[in-house]
Amino acid sequence: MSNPYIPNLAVIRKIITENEVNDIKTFELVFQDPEAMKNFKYRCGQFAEISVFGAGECPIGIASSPTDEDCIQFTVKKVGVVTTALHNCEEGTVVGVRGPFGNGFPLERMEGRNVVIVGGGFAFTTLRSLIKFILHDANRDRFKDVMVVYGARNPGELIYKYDLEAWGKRDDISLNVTIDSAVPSWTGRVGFVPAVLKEVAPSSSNATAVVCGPPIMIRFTMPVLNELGFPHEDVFLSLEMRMKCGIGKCGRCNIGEKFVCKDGPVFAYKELQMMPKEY
Amino acid sequence: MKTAEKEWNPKILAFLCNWCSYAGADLAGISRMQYPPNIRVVRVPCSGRINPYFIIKALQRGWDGVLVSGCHPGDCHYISGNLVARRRFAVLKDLLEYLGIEPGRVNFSWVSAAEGEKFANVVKDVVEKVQALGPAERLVKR
Amino acid sequence: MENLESSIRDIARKLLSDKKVDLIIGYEQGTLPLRTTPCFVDKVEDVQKLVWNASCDANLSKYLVDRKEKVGVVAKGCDARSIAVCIVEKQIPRENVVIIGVPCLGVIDRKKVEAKLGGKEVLESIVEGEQIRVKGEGFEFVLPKKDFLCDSCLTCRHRNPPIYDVFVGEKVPETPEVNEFAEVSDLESKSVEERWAHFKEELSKCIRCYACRNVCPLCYCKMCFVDQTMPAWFGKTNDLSDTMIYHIVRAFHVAGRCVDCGACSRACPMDINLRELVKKTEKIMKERYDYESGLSLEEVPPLGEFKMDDSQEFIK
Amino acid sequence: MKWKVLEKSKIPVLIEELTREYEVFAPVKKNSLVSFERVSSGNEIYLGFQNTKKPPKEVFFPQTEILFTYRVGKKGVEIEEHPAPRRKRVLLGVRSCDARSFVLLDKVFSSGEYKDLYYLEKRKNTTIVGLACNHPLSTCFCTSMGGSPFGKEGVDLLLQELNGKYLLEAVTERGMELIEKFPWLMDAEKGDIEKAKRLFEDAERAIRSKVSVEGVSEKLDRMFDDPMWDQIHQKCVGCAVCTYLCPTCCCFDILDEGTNEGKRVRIWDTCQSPLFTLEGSGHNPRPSGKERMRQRIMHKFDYVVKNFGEGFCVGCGRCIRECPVNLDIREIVKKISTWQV
Repeated sequence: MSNPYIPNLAVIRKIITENEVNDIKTFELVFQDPEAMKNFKYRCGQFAEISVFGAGECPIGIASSPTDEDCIQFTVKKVGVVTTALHNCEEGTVVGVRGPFGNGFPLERMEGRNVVIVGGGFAFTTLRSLIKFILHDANRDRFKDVMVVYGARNPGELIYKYDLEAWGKRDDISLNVTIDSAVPSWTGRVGFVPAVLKEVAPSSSNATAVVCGPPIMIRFTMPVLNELGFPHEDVFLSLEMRMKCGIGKCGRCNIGEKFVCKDGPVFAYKELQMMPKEY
Repeated sequence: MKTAEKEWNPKILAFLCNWCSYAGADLAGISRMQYPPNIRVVRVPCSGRINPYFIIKALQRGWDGVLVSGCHPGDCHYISGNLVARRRFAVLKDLLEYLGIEPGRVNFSWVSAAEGEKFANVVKDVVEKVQALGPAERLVKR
Repeated sequence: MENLESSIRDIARKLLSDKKVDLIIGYEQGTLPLRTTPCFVDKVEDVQKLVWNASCDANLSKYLVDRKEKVGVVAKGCDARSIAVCIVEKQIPRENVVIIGVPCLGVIDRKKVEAKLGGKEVLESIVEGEQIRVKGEGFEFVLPKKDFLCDSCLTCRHRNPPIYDVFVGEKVPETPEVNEFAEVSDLESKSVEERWAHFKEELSKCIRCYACRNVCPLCYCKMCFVDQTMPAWFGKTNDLSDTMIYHIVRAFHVAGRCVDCGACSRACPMDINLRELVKKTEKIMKERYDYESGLSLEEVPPLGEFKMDDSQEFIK
Repeated sequence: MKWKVLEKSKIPVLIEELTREYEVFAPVKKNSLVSFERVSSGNEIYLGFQNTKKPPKEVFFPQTEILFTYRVGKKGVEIEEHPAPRRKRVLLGVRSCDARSFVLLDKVFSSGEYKDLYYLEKRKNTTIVGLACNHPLSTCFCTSMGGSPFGKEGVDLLLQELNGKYLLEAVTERGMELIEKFPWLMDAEKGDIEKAKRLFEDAERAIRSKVSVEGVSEKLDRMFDDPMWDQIHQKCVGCAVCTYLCPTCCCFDILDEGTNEGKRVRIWDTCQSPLFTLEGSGHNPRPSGKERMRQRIMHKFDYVVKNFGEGFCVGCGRCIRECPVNLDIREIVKKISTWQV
């Protein structure tokens, strides 16, 4: 039986700065042991515990799609002790990865249906993993129409610009990128995510919605999805809680009797409504 | 702080206030005054800037001695930095000794920019005291 | 004691009905012998719950910081002094608190009673004047109250609250001649090695539960230095060095502010005598700056000011 | 024969022989505190206590435990696991409520896909010798929580004190194994067994503190937003006494100590501290004492019932005796069980 607290060692192969303020970076990790890399089977929406030895560990959503085999990507915002230590690492530094943890997005339920993806701010990481997975040649035809509504405070805060550009050129995805308030250099949409979602009004028949973003965005997005007729069991949210062990033992990430690290982080909106409002 | 295998050599952390004691240390250097090389200097704007955590953290990290030196009362570039610090150091020193940290581990002095020689003597005196006390154990975190 | 209790209730009833305060914080009967527990009364009819006896040991001023409403608080001499310190430090707006000052002849230290009974459990206790009658399985003793008071009370020189809005009952005689720092001087007379061995042994029992910090009315920092992570000054495990440093720095932080109410020693589940450390800081303040905290609302905390002739014999 | 008798004077001999083959942990008295320590000789141990301040959970789940050590060098990182020692151990003098707490803790550390090897390894290697309670405290309410002063749950070998000697009852084969290592132990007569039975009944009657948990879990489900929570948390100062001294509290934090060369340690943590759920963004789902007190009660009496099938309070009374402000969990459970919509 393997010890769940021992991380796999991985090398930072590439670091991509995602926003001008330089407090969001994407780290491309390659496991030192190829065997461990192969066994690290993950689904979109799962997370892993990243260790920077000497600083500690913290849970980060997996940003790469399971379809890219050669590396695993994590997008990290510089906030606390471990993320700051991670941002100070250069390429070639050895870090630890433990996981994959959490349940991930319910791909089986979404198969053969339309997919509406609503994201905000830097919480777009796991949604990007989902989009890349869906748009991958092997998977695209398993899903019907795909619509993405992604917003950020200003153009500088938009992450994965290179992906947004590529997806913009495709015809099998309706990409709607918006920023909260107008900025001269920006020619695209302007407006909050909930407003844009109401405007593009995706049809709720035979559709699944996946939402991930700051609490304020979620609070205003839910009524819009209601209006559009999305049943609560077809709307999925990825929650953010403080986590430490990632395996349901340390007792800190519970909402009611459910642990976000083990029973989540993705919950159906119907399930979430029955849980105590403590997240 | 791995102590040298052969003959143990005390390591002393010196917080010197930039306007007086640091300048005094410079003067000692320019005037070619000899004093033991055991101190490692941390230059601080004023003795008032020295937070007791610095001193306690130094003891925890295994420094054998700490020297805190600032301007004489009345000479402080910031008027009252050293005066406020004086009370703080008084409480800290009494508390540490009361807890059982050997007197001589933490030392305080006023050295003005003109007192190069006094600085050299203060350092000599501190090194001797710490030499006598031996390597630091109390409060050191292994 | 009884008439004190009934007058506390009358005062509380009046304050609540006249809407002078929205809440009264006092003591009510505890669920264990020799214990009372803090109680929050906001309705006039609940005033009956308030009690006053020699087990009212909690320092209720802890509950006043960050409170928006107007509060009446039952305060012994030490409690009132810690309220004064919090008012001077701008943590409690003076107009928000009505201090119901109660003269105090000392509170019972239940740990001393337990030690005396050698583990036999007290099932029932009644304080009769200067005696405590304790009953348990197959025993009943009468103990002289003065031998089982908290250490802080044995050296207390401010039995009457120096600051109050309403005073309950008559003033009790003070005992200014008591040698306040006997224990500290006794420890000071020992050698450095003996003291280190003593504190090392005492503080090694600490389980870092922070009851001493959380019951102390002067520990109101939003982010305590032990909880900081950027930078993490000292470790969070119960490693001996980190634990001893936590206790010295906490003592340092209450220097010139602590009123020796004894709440930290009473709260410690591991029976560590934390008072030995903080009492030393009180002695330093007395000797070096002739300062006693919490006696007036106009005082300036000693570490917040300086004098040209401050003692500096330790500075070469 | 699973019933044996041991003279009190023979305890040191038993311990001596045990230490040859096992690592022995037993209650030791140091000034006013009795706690479980490793003992090497018989005369160190002290069995005249009602219950220890710190629960014996620390023998399996220590306050600070090294998970692994790491060395960060030029050529990369080396990790060296720090597995639990494989040696066989005996934990002696455990009260029935604490022994039962091990059974509950096992559920947390072994449930689900991931097993906590540090805890489970020590549990597997340890034989539990229980010490029955002839004189429960006034704050004990184990009988209301599905336990009993002579409870055998989680116990391999139960010691019952009869005047001058101990009756040993092997509860599991592991207990039987332990007894067979001491052929000089005499078999117990019928009279001893009868006497122990009567003592058991006296002890159970002696527990007057009764708390009904009937329907508490269901009621708690509907009480999340009840104004009651505003009242009961007011006097709580948010320290960690009730959680660190609770035999079934096992929340922990993980942190690194040492930069290039150091160790990753697991330490006790408490849901009563604001840092427990404070997020990097500054948001805290449990900002005040009210939410944190509610979490402690909901977890102990509701969430674990849903996850593991039974409440996690064993009625040992430590949190009642040691709470600095005498906040009594029995009062809270009573309020909940008598709660009407």
